[in-house]
Amino acid sequence: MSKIGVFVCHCGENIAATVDCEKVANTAAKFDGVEFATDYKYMCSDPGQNLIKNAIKEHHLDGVVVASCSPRMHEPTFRKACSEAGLNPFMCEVANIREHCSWVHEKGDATTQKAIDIVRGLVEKVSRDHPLESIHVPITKKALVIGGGIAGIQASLDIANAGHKVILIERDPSIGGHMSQLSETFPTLDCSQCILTPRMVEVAQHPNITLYTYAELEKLEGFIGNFKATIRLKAKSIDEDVCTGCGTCTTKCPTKKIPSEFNQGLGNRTAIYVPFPQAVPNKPVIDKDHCLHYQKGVCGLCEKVCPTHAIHFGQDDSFITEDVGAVVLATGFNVLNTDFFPEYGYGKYKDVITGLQFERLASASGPTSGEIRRPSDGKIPQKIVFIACAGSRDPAKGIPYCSKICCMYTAKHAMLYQHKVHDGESTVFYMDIRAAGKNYEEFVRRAIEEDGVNYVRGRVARVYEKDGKLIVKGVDTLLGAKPVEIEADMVVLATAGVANAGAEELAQKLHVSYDPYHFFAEAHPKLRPVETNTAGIYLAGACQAPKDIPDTVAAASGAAVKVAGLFSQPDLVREPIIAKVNRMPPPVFSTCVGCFMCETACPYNAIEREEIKDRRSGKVIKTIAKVNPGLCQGCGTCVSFCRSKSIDMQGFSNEEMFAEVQALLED
Amino acid sequence: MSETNQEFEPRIVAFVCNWCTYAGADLAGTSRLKYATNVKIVRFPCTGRIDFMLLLKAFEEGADGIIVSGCHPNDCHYTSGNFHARRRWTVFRGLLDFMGIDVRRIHFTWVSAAEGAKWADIVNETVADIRALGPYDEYKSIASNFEKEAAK
Amino acid sequence: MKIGFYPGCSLKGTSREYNESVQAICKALDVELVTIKDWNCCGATAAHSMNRALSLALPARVLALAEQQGMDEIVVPCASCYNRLSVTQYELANDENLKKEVVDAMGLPYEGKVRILNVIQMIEKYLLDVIPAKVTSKFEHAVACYYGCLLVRPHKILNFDRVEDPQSMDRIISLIGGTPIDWGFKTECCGAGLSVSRTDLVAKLSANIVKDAADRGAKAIIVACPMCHSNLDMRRPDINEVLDSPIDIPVLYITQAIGLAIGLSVEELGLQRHFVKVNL
Amino acid sequence: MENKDSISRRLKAATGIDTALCYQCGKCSAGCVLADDMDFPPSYILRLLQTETPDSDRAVLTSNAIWICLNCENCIGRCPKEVDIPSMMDFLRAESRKAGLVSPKAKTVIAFHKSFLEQVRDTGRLYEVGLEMAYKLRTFRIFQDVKLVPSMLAKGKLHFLPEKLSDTSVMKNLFQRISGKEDTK
Ligand SMILES: Cc1cc2nc3c(=O)[nH]c(=O)nc-3n(C[C@H](O)[C@H](O)[C@H](O)COP(=O)(O)OP(=O)(O)OC[C@H]3O[C@@H](n4cnc5c(N)ncnc54)[C@H](O)[C@@H]3O)c2cc1C
Ligand SMILES: Cc1cc2nc3c(=O)[nH]c(=O)nc-3n(C[C@H](O)[C@H](O)[C@H](O)COP(=O)(O)OP(=O)(O)OC[C@H]3O[C@@H](n4cnc5c(N)ncnc54)[C@H](O)[C@@H]3O)c2cc1C
Ligand code: SF4
Ligand code: SF4
Ligand code: SF4
Ligand code: SF4
Ligand code: SF4
Ligand code: SF4
Ligand code: SF4
Ligand code: SF4
Repeated sequence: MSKIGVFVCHCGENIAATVDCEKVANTAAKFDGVEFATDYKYMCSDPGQNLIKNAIKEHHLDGVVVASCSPRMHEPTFRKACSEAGLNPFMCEVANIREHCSWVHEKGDATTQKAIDIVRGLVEKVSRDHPLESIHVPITKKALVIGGGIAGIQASLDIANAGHKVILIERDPSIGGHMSQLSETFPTLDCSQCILTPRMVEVAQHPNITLYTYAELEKLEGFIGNFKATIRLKAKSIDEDVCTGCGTCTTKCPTKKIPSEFNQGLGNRTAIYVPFPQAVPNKPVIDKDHCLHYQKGVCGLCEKVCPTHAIHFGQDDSFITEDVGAVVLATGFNVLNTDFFPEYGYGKYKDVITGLQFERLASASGPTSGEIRRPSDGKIPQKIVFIACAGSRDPAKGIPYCSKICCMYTAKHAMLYQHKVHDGESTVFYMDIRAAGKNYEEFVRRAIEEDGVNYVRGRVARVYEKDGKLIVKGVDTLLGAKPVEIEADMVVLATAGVANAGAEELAQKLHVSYDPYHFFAEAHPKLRPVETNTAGIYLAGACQAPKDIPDTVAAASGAAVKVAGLFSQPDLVREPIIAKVNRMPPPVFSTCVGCFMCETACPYNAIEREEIKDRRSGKVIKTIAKVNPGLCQGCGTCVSFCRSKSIDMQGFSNEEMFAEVQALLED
Repeated sequence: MSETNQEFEPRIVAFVCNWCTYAGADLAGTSRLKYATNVKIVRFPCTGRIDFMLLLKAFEEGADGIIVSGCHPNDCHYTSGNFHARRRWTVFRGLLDFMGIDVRRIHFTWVSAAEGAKWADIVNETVADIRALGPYDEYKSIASNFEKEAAK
Repeated sequence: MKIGFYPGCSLKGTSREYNESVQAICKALDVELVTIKDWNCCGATAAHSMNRALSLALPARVLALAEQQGMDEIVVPCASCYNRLSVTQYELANDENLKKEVVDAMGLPYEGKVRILNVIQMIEKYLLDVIPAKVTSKFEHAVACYYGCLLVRPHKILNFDRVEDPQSMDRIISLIGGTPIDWGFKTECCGAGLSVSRTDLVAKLSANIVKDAADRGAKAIIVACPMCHSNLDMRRPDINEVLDSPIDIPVLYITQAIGLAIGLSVEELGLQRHFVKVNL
Repeated sequence: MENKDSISRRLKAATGIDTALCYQCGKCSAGCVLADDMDFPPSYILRLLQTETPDSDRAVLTSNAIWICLNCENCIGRCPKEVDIPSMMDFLRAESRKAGLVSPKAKTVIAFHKSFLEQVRDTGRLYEVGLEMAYKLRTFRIFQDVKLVPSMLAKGKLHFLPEKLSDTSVMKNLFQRISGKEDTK
């Protein structure tokens, strides 16, 4: 027979005004198993808590029900008090007679009766509760960062500087991401490479960071604190340990006409290449799809000229596995190409370019050494048109959302153009100017007021070429939709920011959710913006939604703090409110029949398979379900799926819940 | 609504999830909204945990009506528990129908942590609906039939 | 090979030569066109400017007749008719009530299963393979293929070619030895239904088209729509009044271009009926 | 005050076209070949309708733009929000005639459409000589296109007698049944 204590709180007048607290206590005192019952003005106050503690000791209570405010308010308070008095904290339940009773009903018998019923339900539940212990899960204190853009770089450095090991994997031959392609950056116009390159070098040299470029995640198993990552190291066809990065091979390679990804097709590269001069690591890879050796079995020039014999044509992709405790996703974004736009020529006009291509033209390290020249004939455009929202905010053909960064970089582009071509004329067609950031509006105004950029509010209907000019047909909606036609030399489209290629596939590998546009989804849009729904996997940067550099870096540092916070604990402590498959002595072992309905139901992949083997022969007698306590979040979905009632939830077991329901309905 | 039913005070149990509806009901309280006393709340971690055997149990113990409520689709604290609950509800509904149980006695709904007023409305609507349906006496006969079947 | 055929009013009147050239090339390439018996006007722009139900009932009757006469596919050379018939089919397929109303009004059963081909689709489907072997005198001219608006829009319904910068006529022209030029007015409207009532506007719009084609070195404009043709050809004096200097490049139907390439005569193709002399 | 009888609301009820979808980007007007000639280019018309005021509604119904719109579908083809402007124009034309607010400038257009439909009603097909004659009687534009007629005849493009359906009552009946619902006069 249990010994339960019931403590009814008046909450000043909050409860006592409509509920007869004394009557509740007196009635509860008569319930089966109740050893002690009382009421008091403020249970959560120190004297109130002492009342509970003393009663536990004095009456040797093995269960406590506090009838008070919502458990969402003071459950931790009362559980802690119980614990201090030597009672297992999970033997304490809170009956909500304030939010669910005294505050929502008028004073009267029905209200007091409801309070009594609620207490009765929890008395029955607590008498079936079991002492539970918090769960401790070990943590591997090493992080995996996927993607080496500014987000991945920042997150890696922050985690590494906090004293933890980091594995950084980057799909391309160099880290740097989109930021390395930018010319100057809003809102300060500092040179992108100048501020980025030192950080790239720091990553390469940091003792806590292991960098794998030309690498991709193959597989991720396990759970928070205990992941196992399999990484594919794509064959670079060179031995990085031997290569000195002298560059002889790249100058000699005869395959020179491959459009450079880094220069967005505005320049060429060779088959063996370093994507850009400041690349980290600054060692080449061979692009097998274009190399004559791989495609036709000829050439081999690079092998012959390499002074250190670093070229290894025979290299295959290799795989490594790493144990890690947390993962940071930082795979970034991409922009639509111009061929996406029918009305702007399906990409057939050479002088209609994307904003990213403009960055390469404006960049001192770009194909024109920073001079704005049109791709078709190298002339300096005297009239240039920028079209904002190209594909963004276009539910019909593009994407419905606002890409967020393009208003700002378009203002920057127009400004850079005016700085470089003093007598040039620039026009921006826009729908709205979204410049909601520190110094952003000022930046846009500067473009208009100081640099004389002509802003026209209206969307461009079409662009076509005539006599070497691009005819841009727009409208000025502020002048009653008056048609505006501009004969431009070059048109720059602020093409929509979209999820990176392969994002959906990667999300599925990691079991993280993603939105309809394949951007990774945060656990909560406001309060958990750098976490995913999968414990131990975090988000940084533009893989979540288009973001500018300040937002990206802030998010990356946020994700890093989450990782560092996780790693700062000796091990992972979790509430024991998790599912458990019953076990019993042989020959039954468990009532689990191995149907694995629970496995299909669990949203967290927490159900594993356990083989019960004969101790002598080692033969498998039975395969049953087993809950991984590291993964289980305690949702209980499995419990309602199990037909043989073999899996149950600690703290919300079938027995406990049946008893509570039954008692609630008693009268 | 008939005269006799006016007097009848239905007994209703609400099975709600901890993260949304329980908090929504808390909000109704902090906002001092008033609603009928007939509904008693049982807290679950997630609607996914709400086993429909429990609903039968509630009817067996004399409940006249039941509310099942959790987070809105896509807001589930546990990503998908409420989807499972909804899927199971569709199946279960058919089963209840087949057993001869009046599905109008179970209200399935979503209330978020911010919808205190919605919770109050749902309680009042459910009480009115169940009151109109009258006490749930048939369940006992259905249950005894099942017992007889089982005994055979 | 037999296909159903809906000439539409223009091909019986102002655009006789379109009809003649369609018939001529089909005959030469062994495709038999079977005209829908007792067909009526599709209502064109007038009907849907004035009365929506009527604008659906008139084309629906045509489609119903085709069904009744056992045709599962019809060729509709006039772009306007093609557009009206296709839109009607789409709208009736997506609105049961509307369908009932229209069926009641025309008093004929209607299923909506007839496949509607414009002339280019017909050529691509039935003639593309046989044309090359029949080409006797290559159509070696630089031409501007003008699609107009009704052939490609609304794209969601017609689902024909690319909506901006379509390519199908250009491909046919290349096939018979011509050089399609890249130009800017392939699908800009010529003024279509306003030809008589607002000749001023039509002249302006058509002038833009003719000028761009001529400026870029086209020696002819190729069309697949009687309205485009009459606006660009018959209205040339009005157009030339708008322009600084007159332009005299001819306007040919795509079927006439093919006809010339496979050796049919000027008369067979009705080229003598044009207002702007065909001096190719 | 809320204007429950605004054109926007009636448009939505009758056709499903929702003027609220338009975010005034102006792309329709930018691409419309006749925007220059319209008193209100298409996006402007949408803005007027969005205000749902009697003044704006009246401005739309008396506008010339709705009558010179060619239904070329250029606008909807490019509209990011897929606002069906051509169908909206059809609706506005009907409204304008119902309200007796047709722009004086649009008389010739309407006269032409009417004559056209009369031809179709009477013969089942378009009879161009008849059409020209009827149109000219309506508009008193006796001399328009007179230059063209002789050469059209010479080129075999005009017939003196109409081509008719085997049974012309078919068309009359069809028109009658449809006109029962809407005004075609
Ligand atoms: C035209 C243009 C101009 C801009 N100008 C500015 C500006 O002036 N100021 C400003 O603040 N912001 C600007 N931005 C925004 C800026 O580029 C982004 O904020 C920033 O690049 C986001 O960094 P990121 O690391 O999240 O993503 P990214 O830069 O996209 O980096 C992602 C990295 O992950 C790698 N990766 C992708 N998938 C995988 C995978 N599966 N496995 C391994 N690695 C992977 C990629 O190769 C890449 O290196 C501009 C953007 C554009 C398009
Ligand atoms: C009308 C309005 C509506 C909004 N709606 C939304 C919305 O719907 N969604 C959204 O995401 N955001 C919204 N926001 C923005 C949101 O309020 C802010 O993002 C958020 O409050 C910022 O949090 P904070 O902690 O930085 O600052 P604050 O909320 O301002 O908190 C700062 C705290 O510091 C204390 N403090 C100040 N000085 C001192 C000092 N010297 N010493 C000690 N303490 C000090 C203050 O008392 C205060 O408690 C809205 C803002 C406004 C004004
Ligand atoms: S030549 Fe050899 S050492 Fe030099 S960069 Fe190439 S691979 Fe490296
Ligand atoms: S073998 Fe390939 S990478 Fe090497 S030089 Fe030849 S083409 Fe270039
Ligand atoms: S940021 Fe500006 S340009 Fe980019 S989609 Fe948003 S509103 Fe358009
Ligand atoms: S200040 Fe506020 S209201 Fe004004 S543009 Fe910026 S975000 Fe919008
Ligand atoms: S615990 Fe239940 S649901 Fe899971 S495998 Fe075992 S019997 Fe099946
Ligand atoms: S309680 Fe939820 S998370 Fe845990 S094993 Fe069951 S279904 Fe999975
Ligand atoms: S294109 Fe569409 S959204 Fe833009 S102004 Fe025109 S109708 Fe409105
Ligand atoms: S349909 Fe009318 S409004 Fe639209 S583009 Fe054509 S002429 Fe202009």
